Amino acid sequence: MADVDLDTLQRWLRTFAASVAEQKDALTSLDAAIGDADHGANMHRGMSAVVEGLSTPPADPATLFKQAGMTLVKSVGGASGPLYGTFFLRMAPATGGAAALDPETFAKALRAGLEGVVARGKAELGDKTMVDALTPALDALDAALSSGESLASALRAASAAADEGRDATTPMVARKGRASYLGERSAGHQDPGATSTALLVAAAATAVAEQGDG
Amino acid sequence: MADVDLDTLQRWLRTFAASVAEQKDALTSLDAAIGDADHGANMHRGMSAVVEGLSTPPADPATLFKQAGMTLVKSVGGASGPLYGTFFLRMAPATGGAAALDPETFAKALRAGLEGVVARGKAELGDKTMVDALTPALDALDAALSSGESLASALRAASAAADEGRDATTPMVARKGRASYLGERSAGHQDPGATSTALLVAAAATAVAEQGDG
Amino acid sequence: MKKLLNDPANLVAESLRGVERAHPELRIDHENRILYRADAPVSGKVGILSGGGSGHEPAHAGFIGPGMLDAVCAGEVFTSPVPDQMAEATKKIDGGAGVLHLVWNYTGDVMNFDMAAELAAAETDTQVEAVVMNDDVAVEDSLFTAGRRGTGAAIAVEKIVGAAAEQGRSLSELADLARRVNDSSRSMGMALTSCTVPAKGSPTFDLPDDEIEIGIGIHGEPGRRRVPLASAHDIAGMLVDPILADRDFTGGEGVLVFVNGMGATPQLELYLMYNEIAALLDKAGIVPVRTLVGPYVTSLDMAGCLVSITRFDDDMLRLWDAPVATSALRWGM
Amino acid sequence: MKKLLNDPANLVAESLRGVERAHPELRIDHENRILYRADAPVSGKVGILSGGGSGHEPAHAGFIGPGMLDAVCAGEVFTSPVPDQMAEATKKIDGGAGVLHLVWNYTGDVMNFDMAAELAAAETDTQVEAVVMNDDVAVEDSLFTAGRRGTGAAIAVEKIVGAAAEQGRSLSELADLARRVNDSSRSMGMALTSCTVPAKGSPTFDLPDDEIEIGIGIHGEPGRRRVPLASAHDIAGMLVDPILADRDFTGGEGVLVFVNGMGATPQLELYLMYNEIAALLDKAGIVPVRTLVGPYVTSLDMAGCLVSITRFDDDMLRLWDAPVATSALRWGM
Ligand SMILES: Nc1ncnc2c1ncn2[C@@H]1O[C@H](COP(=O)(O)OP(=O)(O)O)[C@@H](O)[C@H]1O
Ligand SMILES: Nc1ncnc2c1ncn2[C@@H]1O[C@H](COP(=O)(O)OP(=O)(O)O)[C@@H](O)[C@H]1O
Ligand SMILES: [Mg+2]
Ligand SMILES: [Mg+2]
Ligand SMILES: [Mg+2]
Ligand SMILES: [Mg+2]
Repeated sequence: MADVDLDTLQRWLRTFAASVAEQKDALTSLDAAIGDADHGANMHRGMSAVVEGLSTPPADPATLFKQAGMTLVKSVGGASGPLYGTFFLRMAPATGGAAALDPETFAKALRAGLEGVVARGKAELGDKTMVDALTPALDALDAALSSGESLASALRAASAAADEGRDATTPMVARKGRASYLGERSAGHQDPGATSTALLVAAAATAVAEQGDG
Repeated sequence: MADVDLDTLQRWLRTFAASVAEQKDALTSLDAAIGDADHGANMHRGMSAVVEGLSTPPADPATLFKQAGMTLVKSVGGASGPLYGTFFLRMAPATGGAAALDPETFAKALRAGLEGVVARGKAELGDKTMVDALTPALDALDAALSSGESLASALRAASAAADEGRDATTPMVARKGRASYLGERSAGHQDPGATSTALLVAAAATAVAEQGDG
Repeated sequence: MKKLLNDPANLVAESLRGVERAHPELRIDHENRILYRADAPVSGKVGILSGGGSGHEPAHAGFIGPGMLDAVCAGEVFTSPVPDQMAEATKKIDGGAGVLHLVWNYTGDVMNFDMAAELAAAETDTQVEAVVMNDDVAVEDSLFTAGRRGTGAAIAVEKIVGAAAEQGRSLSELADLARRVNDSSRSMGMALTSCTVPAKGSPTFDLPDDEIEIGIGIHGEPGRRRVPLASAHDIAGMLVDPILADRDFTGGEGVLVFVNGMGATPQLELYLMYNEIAALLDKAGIVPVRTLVGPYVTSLDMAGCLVSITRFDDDMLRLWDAPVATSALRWGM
Repeated sequence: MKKLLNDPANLVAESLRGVERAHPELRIDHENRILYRADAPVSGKVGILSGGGSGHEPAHAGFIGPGMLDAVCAGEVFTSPVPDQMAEATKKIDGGAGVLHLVWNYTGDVMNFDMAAELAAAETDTQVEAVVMNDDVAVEDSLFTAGRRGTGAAIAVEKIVGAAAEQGRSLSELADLARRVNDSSRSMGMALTSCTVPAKGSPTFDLPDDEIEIGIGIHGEPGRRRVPLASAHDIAGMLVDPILADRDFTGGEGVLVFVNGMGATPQLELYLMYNEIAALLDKAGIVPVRTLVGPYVTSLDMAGCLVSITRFDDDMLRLWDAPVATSALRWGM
């Protein structure tokens, strides 16, 4: 299979931005239940800015990720701004400056992003955050790739795992972020950040599938 | 027919206080529509204080009226405090210090009260105020008395006229008091002060009828 | 009704206890519901008295202190205080130079202050003058009615006259000044929602989600007309246009613009409103030189705002800038 | 949703335009949404920076001025500002003695201020220290979570540290002082109603007419538990008891009691609440020596209140009383 090219990576971000736009109110409603009712607005503001930035095409994946990360950091604020921003900022160097990413490099870059999120936010698995969607997704991705699946198919597995991870946040009692203030009352609500992260992984699966040779 | 004695006059005030207590919310609702939603609370606060004052029995009608008037002025505030207060304060001297009031003196005292209200509030007939209930009531009282009716029957006529006067305030455009701020929008609502005044006249009719020899 | 209270009947009394505990610089006569400066009467200074119904906080007690009011009388919620209170307060702040009653123009307030002046005249030899403040352009046909309401301009009148009183001006000079500030002021208000009077327990009026009231007063009374919900830009026009149509505000030393929150409107929105209002004034060649944005004359928990404009002459502007130390307005000391 | 605005997306930007027009004593960098003192940087003085989401007005811009903050960064409604803003603001107020970041403890604010400090360190040689304010006792298990929220204590921290900065104290002294004031403060809040975030357009949570939220934050987030509507007397207990259980407030120079309105609660009710709170403190042998009652840290149009208590030592008390000139807190100048 071909490497993931710059076009596909841009399509990933555009697809993610489109799902965020579509799910904006749903994300905000999830945040209203256990937070402060702005996660949809935050992600939408950020991803719109990222897409706007794509009008001057980046030179390579590293530049794309750095630009996206910096834009998110600059335009979102709140918890999700630094976290999503750091995610992409950390992906950039992990590409090693390649013009297109082979599946392993892509997976490694995603893993670096996750590590950035954890370094920044100190969340552990089970804290009811975006980490609970991202971690199982990248674990599934790695497992599928090492058992020889194509990237497209591995990303489909990752997306399914992200969805499961997202769903699994519902019964959790939050220990990080704004929802942690609610204590036991945070249980029974799906985490908004895990929900947007599931959209991020799904968008990757869609974009790579569309590259057409998965 | 016997003169109106001190007992009956006290019963008048007690009866009025009781109807105000009963109609408190209705009076406030009328005031909410074209005023500031306090007429029931105002009249109830004032008449409760008046009834409390009756626990030390006044010496004569003049003292009773003066005491009631002063209590209303002291305890009500707003527009209705000075107006109802002045009404009773002006009745006092018009009794000429009598121990009981013959029908003409009672009517004269009421008329003096009305004149006090007009002097204080400058309202004319048709301005959509308590004057629109009180004026026809006292006109009817005078007419009935001068055509030889008993005081009890004359007060029944007065009460009917007060009710009519009250009803007639509904289509009026207010030109005095808080309702005047509404301009044309005040039309279609019954005036709260005219409504409490109709209760005042009805209470007089009841109290005198109960004196038993009307 | 959801409110922080114990029994609506005791709301005002209990709140005054809290004011007393929070403000050692004030004295409170609880029986008469009079709040006054701890140093009252100030010898040789004209005493400045205002007051009115409760429910407008920080008006009126928030304006007691050096450079503003000497005392206020507190009535029940939205109900004018009574003459005995006012007469007693007049005595308390009479430093020998007389007492000025600054009366918000409402039928009840005017009648009660009238009776208070009669009482004071009968009982003492204190000189009393009263000035009625009536700045609200929402009231049309004011000659044939109870007249225009006293709303936002009272803050300018009370601040400016209070500062002049500290300078030792005479009672008649202060009364003239009060009338001049009042004549130089116009106001207009609007409501997004009704307030809820605690004793009633439900909103004074029902307002659908897509309508607003234009030309309201400060007692939760409905306004002059009901219009569809509009943008801040359009609402600014509905408030500023009638004000400018009623008086010339150009020239002089510029104007004071007061954007008053009715109680439940966030300051974020009030500043946005001020941005719209200032743009309209710019266009009309009117120069705001002082601004006051915030909830100063509220209607309990009503959402909405009231705009008040005062044209300064140099005397008024100097007095506005003079030191004042009250809980709601403070500068220079 | 009924609000005074044009387009929710422009609410913050347009409101800042209004702040700029209303407050000539402030400067505003609209691109970066930084508000700062016109005389910034004050040479030789440590710059004090705070900020956070919008919707808490007068916090944060209402506290900029001599004796308090040098600058604030404004975020979107209830959303922490971003590192670039903070780094830029840090530059603007660096008078050579370093800059203190006073950070309200929320995950977003903390992470963004962290990144800002990293940026500032990379770009300039400005010394930056950050102190996180976390006074809210509603948050239990704070060791295993995002920790306690920063709520009312920030006003005490910002006022006291701001005064100390004017005296020329060093960055590390100020950081220690900030931590001391924060450690001496505890807060607890409750809501009668939810607020409505403009971008969402409907209330953040549904609260039946007969229930209230105890242990809320300042972002319209629901509280720790929901209980039946109670009297002011009982609510005062629900707020004061956990505060007193968490820290000793006796002794020292007495306490500051801050009764904060959440936005839509009339001051009449806040003073009544203060009366109840003061009675509880009396009983516990705690002596309020300073009081602040009013809407200073709001949650848009939420009804409710937040109680914040700070135990003074003599340094803190003197600094609280020192002159301050901001639009929301002003005395002595
Ligand atoms: N420490 C953290 N680590 C990882 N994710 C976090 C952390 N804190 C919060 N989040 C994520 O951020 C989401 C909330 O984002 P958002 O609503 O945009 O920010 P805010 O809480 O500042 O309003 C949460 O649902 C959660 O998934
Ligand atoms: N100038 C006046 N003359 C006679 N009656 C008046 C006048 N102004 C008001 N009223 C009466 O007072 C009533 C309102 O009383 P109330 O609600 O107790 O006082 P307020 O208007 O001060 O709240 C009106 O319904 C009207 O009948
Ligand atoms: Mg959020
Ligand atoms: Mg009324
Ligand atoms: Mg009234
Ligand atoms: Mg947020």
